[in-house]
Amino acid sequence: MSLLEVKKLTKNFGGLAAVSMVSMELGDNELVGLIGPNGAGKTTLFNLLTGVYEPTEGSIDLAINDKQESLVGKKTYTITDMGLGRTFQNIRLFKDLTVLDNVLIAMHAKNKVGTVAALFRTPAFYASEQTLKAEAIKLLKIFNLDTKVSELAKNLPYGEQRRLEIVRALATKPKILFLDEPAAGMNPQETADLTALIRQIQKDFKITILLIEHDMSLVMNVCERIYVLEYGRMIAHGTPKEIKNNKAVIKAYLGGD
Amino acid sequence: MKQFNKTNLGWLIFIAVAFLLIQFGVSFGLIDAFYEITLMTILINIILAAGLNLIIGFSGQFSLGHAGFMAIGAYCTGIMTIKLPTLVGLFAGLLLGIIVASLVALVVGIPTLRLKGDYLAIATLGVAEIIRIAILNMGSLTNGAAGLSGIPYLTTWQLAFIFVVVTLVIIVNYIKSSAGRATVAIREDEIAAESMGINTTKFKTIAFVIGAATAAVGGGLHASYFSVIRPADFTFMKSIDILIIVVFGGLGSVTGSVVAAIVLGIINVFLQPFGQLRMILYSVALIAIMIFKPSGLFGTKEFTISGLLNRKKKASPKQKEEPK
Amino acid sequence: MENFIQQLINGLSLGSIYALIALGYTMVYGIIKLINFAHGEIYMVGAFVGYATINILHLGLIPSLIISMVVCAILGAIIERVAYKPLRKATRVAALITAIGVSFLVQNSMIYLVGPQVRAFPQVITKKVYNLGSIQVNQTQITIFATTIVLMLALQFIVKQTKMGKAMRAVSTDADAARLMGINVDNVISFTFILGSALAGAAGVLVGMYYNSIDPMMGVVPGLKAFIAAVLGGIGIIPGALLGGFTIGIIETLISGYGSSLVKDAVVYLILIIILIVKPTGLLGKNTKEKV
Amino acid sequence: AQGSADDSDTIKIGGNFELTGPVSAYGTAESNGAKLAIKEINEAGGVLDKQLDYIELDNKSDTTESASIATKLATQEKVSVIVGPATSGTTKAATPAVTRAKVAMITPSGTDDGLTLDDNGNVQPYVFRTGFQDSFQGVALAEFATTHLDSKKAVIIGDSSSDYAIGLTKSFKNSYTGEIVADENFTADDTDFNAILTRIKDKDFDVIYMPAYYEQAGLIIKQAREMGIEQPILGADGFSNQALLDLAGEENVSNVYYSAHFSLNNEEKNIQDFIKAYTDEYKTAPDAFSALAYDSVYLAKQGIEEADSSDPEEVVKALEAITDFQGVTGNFAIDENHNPVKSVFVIELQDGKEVGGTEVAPK
Amino acid sequence: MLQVKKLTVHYGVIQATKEVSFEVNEGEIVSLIGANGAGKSTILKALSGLHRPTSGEILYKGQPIQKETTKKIVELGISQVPEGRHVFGGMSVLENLEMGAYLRKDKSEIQKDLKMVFDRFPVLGERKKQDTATLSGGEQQMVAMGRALMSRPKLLLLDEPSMGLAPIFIKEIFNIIKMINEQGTTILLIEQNAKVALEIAHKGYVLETGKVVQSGTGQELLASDEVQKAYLGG
Ligand SMILES: Nc1ncnc2c1ncn2[C@@H]1O[C@H](COP(=O)(O)OP(=O)(O)OP(=O)(O)O)[C@@H](O)[C@H]1O
Ligand SMILES: Nc1ncnc2c1ncn2[C@@H]1O[C@H](COP(=O)(O)OP(=O)(O)OP(=O)(O)O)[C@@H](O)[C@H]1O
Ligand SMILES: [Mg+2]
Ligand SMILES: [Mg+2]
Repeated sequence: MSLLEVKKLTKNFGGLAAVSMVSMELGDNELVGLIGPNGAGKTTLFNLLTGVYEPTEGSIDLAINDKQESLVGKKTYTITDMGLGRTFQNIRLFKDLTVLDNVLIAMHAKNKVGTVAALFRTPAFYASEQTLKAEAIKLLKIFNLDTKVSELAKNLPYGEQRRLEIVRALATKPKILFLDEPAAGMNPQETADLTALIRQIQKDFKITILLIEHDMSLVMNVCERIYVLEYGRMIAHGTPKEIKNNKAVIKAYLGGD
Repeated sequence: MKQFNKTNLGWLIFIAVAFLLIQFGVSFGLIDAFYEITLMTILINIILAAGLNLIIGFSGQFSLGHAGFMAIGAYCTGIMTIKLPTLVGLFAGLLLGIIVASLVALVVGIPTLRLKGDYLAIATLGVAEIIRIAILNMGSLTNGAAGLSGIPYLTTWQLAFIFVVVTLVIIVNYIKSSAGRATVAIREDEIAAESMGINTTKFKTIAFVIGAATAAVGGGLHASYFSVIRPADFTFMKSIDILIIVVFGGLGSVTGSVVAAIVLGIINVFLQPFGQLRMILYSVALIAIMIFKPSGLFGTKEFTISGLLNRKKKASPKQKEEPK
Repeated sequence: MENFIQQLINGLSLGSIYALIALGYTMVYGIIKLINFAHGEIYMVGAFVGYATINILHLGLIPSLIISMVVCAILGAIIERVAYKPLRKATRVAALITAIGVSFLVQNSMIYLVGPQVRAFPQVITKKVYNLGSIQVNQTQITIFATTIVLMLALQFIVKQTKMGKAMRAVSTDADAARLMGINVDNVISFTFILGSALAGAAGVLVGMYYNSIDPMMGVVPGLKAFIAAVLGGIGIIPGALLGGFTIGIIETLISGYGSSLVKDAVVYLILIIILIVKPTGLLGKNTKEKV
Repeated sequence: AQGSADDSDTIKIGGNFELTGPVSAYGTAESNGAKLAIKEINEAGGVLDKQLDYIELDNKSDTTESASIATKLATQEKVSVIVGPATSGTTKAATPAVTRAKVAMITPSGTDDGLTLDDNGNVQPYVFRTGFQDSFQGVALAEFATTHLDSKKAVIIGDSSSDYAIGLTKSFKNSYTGEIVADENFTADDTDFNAILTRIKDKDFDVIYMPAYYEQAGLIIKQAREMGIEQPILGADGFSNQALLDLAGEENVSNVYYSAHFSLNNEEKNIQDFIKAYTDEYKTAPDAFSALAYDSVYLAKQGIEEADSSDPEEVVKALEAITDFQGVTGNFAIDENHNPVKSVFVIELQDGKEVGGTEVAPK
Repeated sequence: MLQVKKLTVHYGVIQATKEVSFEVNEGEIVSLIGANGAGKSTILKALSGLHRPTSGEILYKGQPIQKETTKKIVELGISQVPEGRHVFGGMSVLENLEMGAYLRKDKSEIQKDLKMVFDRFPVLGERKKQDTATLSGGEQQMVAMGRALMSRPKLLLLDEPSMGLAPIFIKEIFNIIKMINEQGTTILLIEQNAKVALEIAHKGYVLETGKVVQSGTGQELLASDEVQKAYLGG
């Protein structure tokens, strides 16, 4: 049984079918790419999977403890809680909060110490705060952000903001991580660093990653499988090699050389 | 761990010193009957503003309905203490006010807190007006437009001071908890917060309910100290008055609200002798303050004891102006 | 039945007053996202200017209306430059508090200058009453209703079709990008205030004449009701102001007419809240979720 | 109590009025009346050979502020007596303050019965008034409606947001012998009364009882007459202001009756002198509010003179004992409940002119 | 055509650029490259008058413009496609393009240019009436480009025009840039995609922490070791 199973997913905006009859599967510990021309519906698909939009039609099922649970109609926060984390195409950090707070917030849902303990400042509260902080800093360290814990998120350079978004998503302890154009606005060198990083976290955290990206150096390098969308439809699916040579994909997306 | 205890101790000393200073002032006649009224107004305003700041400044929900919850607290306390003019009656009244205000906040909060920005502002304003009109029409229980008078004088400034401290401790501890961080995340970006697994409706509602409960406490103390309450005391303008304190102190700064309540209380004393000019001077001051300090006295920063203790530690990064 | 129609007419005429004030409110909001609390006060000043021109300068209605609009436009422009412009980059709540400050200032300056008492507005046109059976409509009601509709259409045209209108909308979404198009953002915002304030001035004179009563506090309640009307219709949407104004006017009247006038305002608010819960962005607001 | 020291060369009088805020129109009129009285008294040589020092503060029409400034006047300024505030709510709010400080407060227009009597029927020792109390005025008007207007069916149109109007409605309802066919309400914020007028228009009634202030009453009279409602309209002292005629339009003000403290047409010298002095000073005719405040200051003066002291507590005792005050709003004694003993004078208006008056003595 | 002399820009206390000097000649494509936060966008903001420099001079056709209003600068023929697109959400695609021609009065020419834009970006033609706020990222980028072209600029400032675009479209965009340039528009280009940017550029400048550290022709820079290492991932 696959981890996430999407069947005939459709989303209409007025007359426009931004996503139509899309089916896909994600297994455990996979690194999968999602590409397609601008406006193909990639971000919309993410939004459907994470409950930001309600699908017009179709099903999304997540395997939890050997049972299939439907995600359709569930609230975003529930879906996050069930193990789906994400980043945003247009960075959506908590801009006026510190780097550390950004990460701590993401840990909230999994925090065990209750509000009552916090109101009375019990020792358990202090202890849990310490562990949370330690955990957050550990995560930040992986992304070389541990020196910036008390900076405001908005004061970070663009590339670091992108990385912080990934840290924040990881802090929700996802089973599946959706990354929407993580390398946008980075130069080739930075992209190369990011590529390595993505590969590493996928291994270290044993998670599944679904990645939208227009930078082929990244996609073709790290993805085991790739899905291709065009005009809301899935037009191809395969290994990077297959995709590179797929006529339809070349015509619609890669451009012929 | 050590640092935390040091800060807590620091605050404890700070509070004790403040209390003793006031006590000293009262005992030696420096704070006479008139200044005591000013002091009470300030203390009550601190409670009201801190609660509203939790709603507006921390959870980012624009409520214009604080006066409604204050009215609930005032009438519950007023009615209760008229029937039972003892401290027990006072506490029962305050408790009743907290319960009723929280219930009302819960019932109206869940559907309306989905609304955004000014739509929410109007809805909360409507709620407060409905509360007020309901009170106006409750016949002999609330005595209509004339309101309740002769409410027994059971509050002392010491009692109010204790309530201020308790309210502030609860609010600050809540904000500093994991739930508080979730609340702030909602203010910053609701969609992102939701994607972090935060049940936004829940935390908005909690903030709204806590805010309403503190408003009820403020209202109850008001009733019991000033002994006269009328529906006309709890109009939209009252909500605005509290909002001004919150914004003046800084949205998202509890200590800012405290300082703002004190400063505005003092400004009011100075303006009193100016007759019709006082409101003109007040509004000019208000405009000038906002122009020169649009993020309020404290911005989102807090005055902290640990900040005092570790003066040498580098100042927090300079805040840039928020985009509109 | 006739009674009902009469009440509807009463409601429409009350509603058109709310709508008339709400138009300027919603337009300013639509462009700079500021709840211009001083709008009600500008309306009040408009009424007083009309009073002065008619009573002291002995001018007719039309010249008074024009003078009042001009004075209010200037006042609006000054307020914008002095009080709001420095706060363009500040939070919206800070701007709101400033607007409240301006509202207090104008109101209390007026109390200081002319006293808080009500005055009777001079009746410059004789009030014709039309009787259709037992249903009555008077001329001022028709004038106000017609003016409201015409102004709504004119505003909608300005904002949607003219170059200035497009510049206004561009400024409202992204001021820096608008600058890059060669738009003088300050002028556009001033224009918005001038237009909105002139509308408020006109409303002041018309309403002063209709009710025959003006005082320095007269802007508070209609200002608030107009704001509510604007929100109900979908704030920032010009036809929404009209719809919201009419809706509130009619609901208020029907409740006074058939229910209990004691709970009139409470019921209005209740209906308002219910409408908002069903339609969170107002009657005409687009119910779109933010694209992420 | 802290009286002003006898060796100071002025006597301080406090003023606690609504100079800003929702009811500033009444507070300002009263402030004017009070200031005129102070000026006259000082020009005439003062009281007990001392000049009066009038200290006036604004209560913003707000209860908290009223309590605050009453305390300030009584304890910091150490005034001998306070005049004001204008409304019952602000007066009630100031009551604990003056009680604690043991200083008399004379409210010109606070009408609520409960101002001078607490809930248990005990007199509030430091509160006095020069105006009517609601029960008294409402009863008199109910009687006038029956005996002089021959009414059997009345409609009430009252201001549900003011305690003044509510008090008047209550006492009218309690003593009116005819039938009350409709009880309509509005709030002080309203300007459009067509809805309720349309509603009563076709009802069968022969008088409209309208407890309201002149601002709204003027508009209601206008809108009612324009709608063709011609029944007599009966109001209380809140009508007593020139603006009533202006707002309604003189042609509409016929068959209107209201209870008044004084009439601009009254030939008596002291009244004409007052009207002239007031008009000279403020370029507008006095209304009931300014007249009552004017009398309140003179009442305070008489209290100080009869006490032969500016000590606040002595003044209180003297005020309680006043039996023969002669003011522009009538000659009266202060009764054991601190209310003036005077009769209601109902003025009739036709075409905007006073055409007569009827004295209704309380039963 | 454009001379920037010792340009220093601050955001409050933060210094974003330090005495940056460079030159753009008529008819050239000039690329500015540099890591995140190097100050590239800041320079463009200063050129357009959106952010006032602390010191230094900007000469356009010999005239100092560093104190001019944005309106004046646009009138002089300098147009910018800002970073992050900044389209007018809430207005239709067509209205966005019309805003680009805000200062122009020649109605018939505007119509011609509209057609030209729709030819270059056919998607925009299909979506004329759609609210730009709901367009995909790439579609919005096209609107931003089209909008800038509508002012018929003499000097076009492009801030990362390829960000978020599909590979096929990146090629397209660079073709369009070349074409615009060949038709006589001078271009100052900021790009992360340093390789492509330098390939089409006549001249390039490398920016590091607010300072120009290297300059030369496009080819020279492409061949330079430092540039290879730092920006081309090789
Ligand atoms: N809320 C919405 N309302 C209307 N149309 C929308 C909405 N969201 C997306 N669309 C449309 O759906 C289509 C798909 O958009 P989406 O953002 O998913 O594209 P994308 O594949 O992520 O493109 P890009 O790579 O450019 O980001 C676009 O044509 C867009 O205009
Ligand atoms: N509004 C601002 N307030 C404060 N600092 C800013 C602001 N905008 C930019 N900066 C700072 O100025 C420096 C230069 O920023 P700029 O945006 O010009 O860089 P850039 O070269 O365009 O980077 P990128 O490739 O990420 O777009 C950075 O350190 C940035 O953090
Ligand atoms: Mg996308
Ligand atoms: Mg940049």
